[in-house]
Amino acid sequence: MSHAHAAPLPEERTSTGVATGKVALWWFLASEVAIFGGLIMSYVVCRLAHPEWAEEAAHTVSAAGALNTVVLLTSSLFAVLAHSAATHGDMKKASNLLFATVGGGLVFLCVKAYEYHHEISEGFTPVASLFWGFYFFMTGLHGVHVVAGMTALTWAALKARKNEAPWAVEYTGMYWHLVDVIWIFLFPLVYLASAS
Amino acid sequence: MSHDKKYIVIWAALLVALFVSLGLGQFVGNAAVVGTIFVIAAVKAWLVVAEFMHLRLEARWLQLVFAGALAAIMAFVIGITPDVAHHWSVIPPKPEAAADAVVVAKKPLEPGNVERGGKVYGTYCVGCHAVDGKANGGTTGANFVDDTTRLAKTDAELLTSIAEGKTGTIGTMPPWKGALTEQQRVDALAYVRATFGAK
Amino acid sequence: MSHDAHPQSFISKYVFSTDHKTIAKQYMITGLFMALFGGAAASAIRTQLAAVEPGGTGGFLDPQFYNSVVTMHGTVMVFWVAMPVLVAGFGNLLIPLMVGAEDMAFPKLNMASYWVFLLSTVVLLISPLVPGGGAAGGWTSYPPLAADPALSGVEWGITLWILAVALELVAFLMGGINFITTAINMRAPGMSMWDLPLFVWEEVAASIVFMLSVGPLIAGAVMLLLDHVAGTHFFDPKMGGDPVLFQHLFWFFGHPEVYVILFPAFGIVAEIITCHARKTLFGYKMTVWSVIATSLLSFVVWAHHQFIAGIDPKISIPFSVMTILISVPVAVGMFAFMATLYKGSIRFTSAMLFALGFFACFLLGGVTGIINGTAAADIYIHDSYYVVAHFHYTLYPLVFMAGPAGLYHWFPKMFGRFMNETLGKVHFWGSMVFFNLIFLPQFNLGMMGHNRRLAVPTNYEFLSTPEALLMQDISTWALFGLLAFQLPFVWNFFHSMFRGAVAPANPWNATTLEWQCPSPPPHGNFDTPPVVYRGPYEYSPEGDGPDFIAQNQPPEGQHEVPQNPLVSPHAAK
Amino acid sequence: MLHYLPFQLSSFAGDIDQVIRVIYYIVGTWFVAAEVILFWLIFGSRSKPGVRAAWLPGTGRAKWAVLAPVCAVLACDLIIEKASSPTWEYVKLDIPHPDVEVKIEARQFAWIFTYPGKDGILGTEDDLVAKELHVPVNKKVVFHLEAADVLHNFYVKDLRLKQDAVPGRSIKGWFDTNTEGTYEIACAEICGKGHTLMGSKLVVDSNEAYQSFLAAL
Repeated sequence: MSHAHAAPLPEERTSTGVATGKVALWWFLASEVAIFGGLIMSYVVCRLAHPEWAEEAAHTVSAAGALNTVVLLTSSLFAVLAHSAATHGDMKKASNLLFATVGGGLVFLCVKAYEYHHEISEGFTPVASLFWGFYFFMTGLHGVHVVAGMTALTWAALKARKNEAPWAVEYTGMYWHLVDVIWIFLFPLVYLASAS
Repeated sequence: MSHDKKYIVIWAALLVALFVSLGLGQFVGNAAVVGTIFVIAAVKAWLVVAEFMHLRLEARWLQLVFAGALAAIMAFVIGITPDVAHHWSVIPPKPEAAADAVVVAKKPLEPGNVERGGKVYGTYCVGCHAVDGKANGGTTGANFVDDTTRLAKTDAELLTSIAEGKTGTIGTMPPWKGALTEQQRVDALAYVRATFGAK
Repeated sequence: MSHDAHPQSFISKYVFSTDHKTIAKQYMITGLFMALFGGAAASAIRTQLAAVEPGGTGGFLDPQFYNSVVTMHGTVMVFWVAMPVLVAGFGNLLIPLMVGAEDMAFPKLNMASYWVFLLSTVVLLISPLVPGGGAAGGWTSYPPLAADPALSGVEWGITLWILAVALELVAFLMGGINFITTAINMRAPGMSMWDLPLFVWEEVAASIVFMLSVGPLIAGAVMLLLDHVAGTHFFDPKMGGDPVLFQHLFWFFGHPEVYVILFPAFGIVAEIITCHARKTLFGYKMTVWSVIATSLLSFVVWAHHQFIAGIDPKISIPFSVMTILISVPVAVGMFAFMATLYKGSIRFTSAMLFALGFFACFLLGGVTGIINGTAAADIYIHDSYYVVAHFHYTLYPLVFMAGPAGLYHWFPKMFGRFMNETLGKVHFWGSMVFFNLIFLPQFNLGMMGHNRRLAVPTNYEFLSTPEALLMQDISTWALFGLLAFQLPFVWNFFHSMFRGAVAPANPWNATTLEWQCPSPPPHGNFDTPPVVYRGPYEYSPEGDGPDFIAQNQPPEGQHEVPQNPLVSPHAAK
Repeated sequence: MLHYLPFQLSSFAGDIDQVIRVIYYIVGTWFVAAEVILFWLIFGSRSKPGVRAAWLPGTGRAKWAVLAPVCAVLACDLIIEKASSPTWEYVKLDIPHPDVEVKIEARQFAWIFTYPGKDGILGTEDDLVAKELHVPVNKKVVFHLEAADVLHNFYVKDLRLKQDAVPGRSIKGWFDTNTEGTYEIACAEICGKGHTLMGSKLVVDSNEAYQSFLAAL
């Protein structure tokens, strides 16, 4: 009904030709954009008000941020390859690629954990200053969404292995792409705009 | 598998864009560089949303949904930037310690002067403790007259609660060390003892 | 479609039900229950304001407790009465029925949204009972007062209050996704977007506006919670934070929020006046476009709450212009509804009386808003009783006139029984008289310069004049009159559920789909999936045919059109 | 309702009252007209036996029956905006050269006024602090409004002046006075337990009384 690949839809009934699950997912992603947008824009505006944050931002580990961007981009690639494998009916390969995506998420969290440990050990805690408050809140909330994405992807991978709910491969993949897009904006804002 | 090859090409493009902006990251000084970094980030975001999430293939009104969320956030940031970003009329937070150091350096601390203390009390303390020292029956502050335990405390103890503030049963005494110099606080205490408490 | 439901235990039928009609009733009854708390808080406030004597004596509420009662009144009425009854109650009840679907797109998500809402209600009701008392910073709870326990003396009360509001926002996000997807994707075959009843358009617009505007507030609420609990410095001026940033985050959501409450009420009133005046809606497409225009404009007006809140006066000018412009699309809606009455044949049932009462009062509410939106006049009017009177003249008709109108109109559909009409009229005339008596004097108090949220206003001489005291007393006695006249409604509501006169499927001869299925509708709503042939308001069409044509009535000489392939295959089984 | 507007102490009090009056009359006529039409419609269109309602879908040119009054509403909106923006600029944007400068500090449950003292500069050692705001009559007073802890609001009804005090910001504003006397200052932003007790006095003196007040500080 909707695309050429017409994977069976979670809801049989659709008046607009778009699967109901996908309509709901796009609305959910829009509300996520609103939440993260509000938070990131508050940070941007406070950043314009406090040019002196550049020194504080210099203490973030830019290399780790760049590595995490590479990790997330790669896991996004796995997610979209999993989706295209599912559309061609190869559920086994889709399931493996989804597990690879979850692996990417794990690597991301480990790098993040190292970063947090490094920063907090140097005394930069969320209560240290306004910049660190924003830094830990933004990356922390993003981290929570990474964990949520990983659980969803794992559930979808297990279902795909049993050849059930093929639509889940696409929807969890799309949620993962949004988490990646948010990181694409977080990375320059927090890590790059710092080398003073 | 032509689709997969396309995705890998896009993935490679994303990595290239990342390293370009990393390279630019070294000279973040001027605004043009920061601008290009964010343009690169926007392009990367569009690549992921359009290609990986297939937004390009979706129905037009679904694209409007995503655009609507972005438009709402743009309206938000345009509305607050002139006010919060430029911090219209903000006073840079001056370190409190400096105020004290300046005064003490000049004049050595004199013993509490009741007459000057009366002026300080009449300006700063009367709001909560009231002219008669009863703090509206003990509702908005310590009642010096009826509650004799208050003034039974030592000078040092009372001076710290004036300077640092105190959260007691009735409510919170604000810290006065920012607004009042040490001399003024000593004078105020002398006035309070002279007028309300038994010496 | 309406297969005889597998035998359900009481629990799965009424408590953990995924049936949108049961969830609607759960939302409505929780909302009406919370209205008792809101009303109690209102009477405490009003009694205090009438009891105070010149010189600041006579007040029986401690100022801190008075502030927390004011905060609870505002929070409960906006988030726990207006939203559940208008948005979630009527939305859950009517959207699936009006679009001809058997249930919401995601029934389990819909049930989850009610249970998150109930949890938030419990958390809110606990918040005033903790040591230190409830939140006491007004329903907007601006930092630094709400962020620093040392300044407000309230520790746990504010933490629980923020958690309750955050949970409530999450509940309505879940509900909103359901409303939008059901209305867009689960429409009966043959029903284009322009055949949707106006109520469905308004509910979808309310859900979209809520969803896109609540994002920044969720971020803001968590930042406030972190400031309050963890000691971060998002809004702490001493460490470079900015309290005005929270005001922006709050009001970016705050103003669209009042349109989220306005839209469902407009939808309810539109359905009722067309049905009871037997007239088609005047300018259906124009009214739908006015809803869309209001939604768009509602995102760019929020700073009119902060003209004198310390923001840069230069940005107040564009916001003042946008605020005045938003009165235009709302005026289109109101004039279209009034034009609908022209040359109608109005039956004065309780529902119609309340809808017309809504018009009369909402006109004054809308008209008195222009002065607040004008920056120069707002310098004097801001945070005065004039503003209190203005937003009560808008919110009260939306919640307590359009709400009961909807209840009297759809009660036969929900419970299969009529509500008693004479009690309905008693309830209407009593509430109408006393509501106006409460808030008309407050316009004058506002002009006198009486500002809001003062526990003991008579500490100031200019608020202890005999006129001011008289107006406060009138307001208070009128409130007790209003509360007295709510009793017939409460009794009528619960009594008629079991002993009201039995109602047929379509008692008001209405055209929309929810009246074309038995009342109360069975689990699957429609015996055979409806197919829609025409728009929603075919009342007294030209010629001398029947007084109304239902949306799913096939045109003459044509029996039911065979199933459209788009219809769910499992229905054909 | 308008006769409840208090005494006009400052020069812009008259302008703000004028804006309120303009809005009141425009908006009042719209309200009365709408109510009359509403009740006429209700009474005129009540159900009469045997009379059938008309079919008026309001499409095509009939839409103008609604759009025409809406354009009139838009016109009135623009008139109101035209009438009010000069007052906003006069009060908020063009701060005049001060005859008297004072720092107003709001803190939890008291107002503190600081005068520049002999050197005429605020923030120096010789500043004078008072509990009540004394100003000379017919002089332009520029104030710097600050808050020490939470949000407060400097509100004097006779001046028609209401300005929030935000901690971390020093907000500049002005007012002038035309009559001597004592007027009440109130706090108009909820600021905690003592919000309702936070009154103070604005005393408008003659020049001599003002000088002697400063000397006594």
